[in-house]
Amino acid sequence: MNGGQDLGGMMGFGPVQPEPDEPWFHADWERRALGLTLAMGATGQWNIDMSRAARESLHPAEYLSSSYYEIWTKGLEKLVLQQGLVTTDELKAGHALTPPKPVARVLKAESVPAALAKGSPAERPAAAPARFAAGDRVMTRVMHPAGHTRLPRYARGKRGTIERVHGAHVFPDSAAAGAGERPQWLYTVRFSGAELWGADADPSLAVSIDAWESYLEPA
Amino acid sequence: MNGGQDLGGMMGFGPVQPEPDEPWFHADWERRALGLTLAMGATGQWNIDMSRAARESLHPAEYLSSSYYEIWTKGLEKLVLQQGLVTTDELKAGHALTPPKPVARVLKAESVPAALAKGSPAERPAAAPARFAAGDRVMTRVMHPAGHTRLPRYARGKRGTIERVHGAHVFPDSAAAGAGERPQWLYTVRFSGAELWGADADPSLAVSIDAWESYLEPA
Amino acid sequence: MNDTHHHHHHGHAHGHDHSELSEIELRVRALESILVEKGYVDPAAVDALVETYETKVGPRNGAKVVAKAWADPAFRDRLLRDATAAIASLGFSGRQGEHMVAVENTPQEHNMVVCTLCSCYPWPVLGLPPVWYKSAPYRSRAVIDPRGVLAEFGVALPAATRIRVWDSTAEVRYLVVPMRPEGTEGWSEEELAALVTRDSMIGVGLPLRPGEARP
Amino acid sequence: MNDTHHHHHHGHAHGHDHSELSEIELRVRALESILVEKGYVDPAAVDALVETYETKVGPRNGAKVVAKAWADPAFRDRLLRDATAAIASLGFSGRQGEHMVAVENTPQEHNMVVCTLCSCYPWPVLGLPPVWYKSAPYRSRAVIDPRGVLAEFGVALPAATRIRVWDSTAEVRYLVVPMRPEGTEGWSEEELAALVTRDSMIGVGLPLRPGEARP
Repeated sequence: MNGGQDLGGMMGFGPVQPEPDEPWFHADWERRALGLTLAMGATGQWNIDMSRAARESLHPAEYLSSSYYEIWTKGLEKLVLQQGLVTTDELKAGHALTPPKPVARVLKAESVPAALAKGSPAERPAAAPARFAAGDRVMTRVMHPAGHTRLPRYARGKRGTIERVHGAHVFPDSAAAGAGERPQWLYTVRFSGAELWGADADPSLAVSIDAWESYLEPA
Repeated sequence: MNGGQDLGGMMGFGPVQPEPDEPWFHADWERRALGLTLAMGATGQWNIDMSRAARESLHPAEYLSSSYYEIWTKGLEKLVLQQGLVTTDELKAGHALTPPKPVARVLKAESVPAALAKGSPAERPAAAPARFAAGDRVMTRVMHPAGHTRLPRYARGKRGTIERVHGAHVFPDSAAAGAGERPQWLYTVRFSGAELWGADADPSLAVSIDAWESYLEPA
Repeated sequence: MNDTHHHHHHGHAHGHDHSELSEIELRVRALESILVEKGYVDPAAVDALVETYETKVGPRNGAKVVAKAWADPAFRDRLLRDATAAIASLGFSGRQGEHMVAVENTPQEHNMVVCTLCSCYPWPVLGLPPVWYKSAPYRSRAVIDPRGVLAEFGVALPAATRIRVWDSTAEVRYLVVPMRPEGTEGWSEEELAALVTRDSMIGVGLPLRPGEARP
Repeated sequence: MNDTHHHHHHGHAHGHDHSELSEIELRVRALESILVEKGYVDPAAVDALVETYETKVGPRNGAKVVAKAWADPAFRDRLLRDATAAIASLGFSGRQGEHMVAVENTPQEHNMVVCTLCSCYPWPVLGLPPVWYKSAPYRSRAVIDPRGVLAEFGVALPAATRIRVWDSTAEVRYLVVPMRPEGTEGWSEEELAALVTRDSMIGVGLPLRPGEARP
């Protein structure tokens, strides 16, 4: 969706402001927000694409005025509500008021190192040969789906060159909708700055995105 | 600029919510915000394009979380500060602390009807014949200027058809920067929904924008 | 910022809580004090401007234009050819209506007006725009999902009807001339004007039908 | 919402005022209470997750990878060919680093990594991302104005150097291998690693030079 998350090329946010000390966390609630988000992810009730879709569905004004751990927290609230794991009354009360729903897994402390080491690889066996090879010229689709997608607005309807072929990866547009992983070949596609931003672009600039096969057409 | 104002095609704002009673104003401060904005516009210290540029330069989170009269108020504050008519100390104090700067005009109550009736026509004598005629196919430029423009992001790099020729109008990209009116021919350009939004667009949809000549190339 | 729990309502002044209204009230008051003290603004002019748009200008102006176009084919032709002059001939002109274009709905094509970039609106014929016209939901969706927007206004057009959206990106202002309702043969302009809603002149509504109460 | 007069600072937790911090603190606390009471979450697992990223994972991992690539041409080749395996051979792997790609700076091309759509970042080699990496100014501008962004980090590249920005739109994570500083011939991997800053592995900084104090 063309939500508040799709920031590439937007203006008006001011300078990048690195913090002098750059603490990992600025308050204890940020620690808990991180840990809860990862621990709930481990229950298997949703995938990473559903998590991103939940965050992106925040009202853009709220998305853009929230820190990232706030966005994670608000996204996590949406997910537990959507999945029926928690009720709005419970969020208001701050306590469980209804029996739990069964979940696939509960991450235990002793399993944390193994779970993090394993990660969640997105590569899957390919069902068909790759349509494109490195060096091929492609055109990204013009598309504005209401659901989740990983093709940013700035890179739609643009001509680029396939630079890397990564294998077949879980297709987020499908996985976020709960419609299955439907893996597709994933490519790094390189664009010139002028193609993306016009004649006034920095002439020394090239930008790449990672794009699933259905985002691309031969050009 | 690609600021918070460029809303065409964005998602996540929820349904349109007409008010049952639709009052012209919701509080007296809205009345004053309207009147002050119009009265200060009459001083001639800036043009309408500078006003729009000031509003668009609000941080996008602020733009998107403000009501329209709030946006006008915050834009007016920016303009009076930029023009040196008011100081930040004065805004904080809520009172004049420095002598006024001369302004070209001060609108008097008795002149209001005539000023509103006159308006501010944007048409100017044309310096050259129009490059395009109704029916011509054109392509909008891919451009992402840091300054003010009236070519929305959703209509950049798109093929359309000239439908109306409006005459030469003040060029906002220039006027907003204080670089003069530099009038250009203005056209209504019509696009198919599919051209703007892709194959999944409403097949019955056509959208037009009003585009200045330098936004367009022959297609 | 807005972190009220599950309070996702933005962009409407009436959705703001009291403390925020006070904040903006103070800000506007401060601004007016300074501008008046410095002599840039005549407070009586502010009063006169507000009074004009609160009491003298409104969509009844546009309704007269539309009703005349329905009743008078020669006026309709002039309106579609040169709307600024035709509308001025009825006494409506000036600020935010300097360059008018009238677009006529037909069974084949429905017109809808938006300003995605700000809040451009034909003030002399419609008055000040309503909050929703200036707000993000309408501005964002009118150009990509007009049928979805129309549905929220209770309007369902035939699938075969083309939808034409006019994004007011310049100083040209658009007035939709809706289709004259059936059963109004021989009506006077005054009677016809009573059927012309503001929404129908933006293109998000249809005119009232004979006997239909003004909502 | 944020109506503090002239307070335009957004998106940083530390830019929020106390009442808002309290609001989000309450929200997170409520969420944790519910999730623990319902048995979905083991609070000790939350502790272990936080402790991992606060104390065990960080950019020193990535610095070891880069230093080894500088010191060991065979490792460099493996790293550029199959970064996931090469990095795993040093013991760094797992969540948010499942599919690694290493991109090498040269005098002709400088690499810079961003995630415009969220906050994708190679956790096993760099740890958690800094606030600025996840914030709107960096995410919006890295792809359109990278030289402007680099200037804010104090980096000025020659005009002839091409800038290559990698937008992490999938589960592939990018690690920049900066150019080895001059004057480091014969240095050990440990000595070299001390020159490798986190920013240089994102592409918004350069490695330290010999004798340059870590900032």
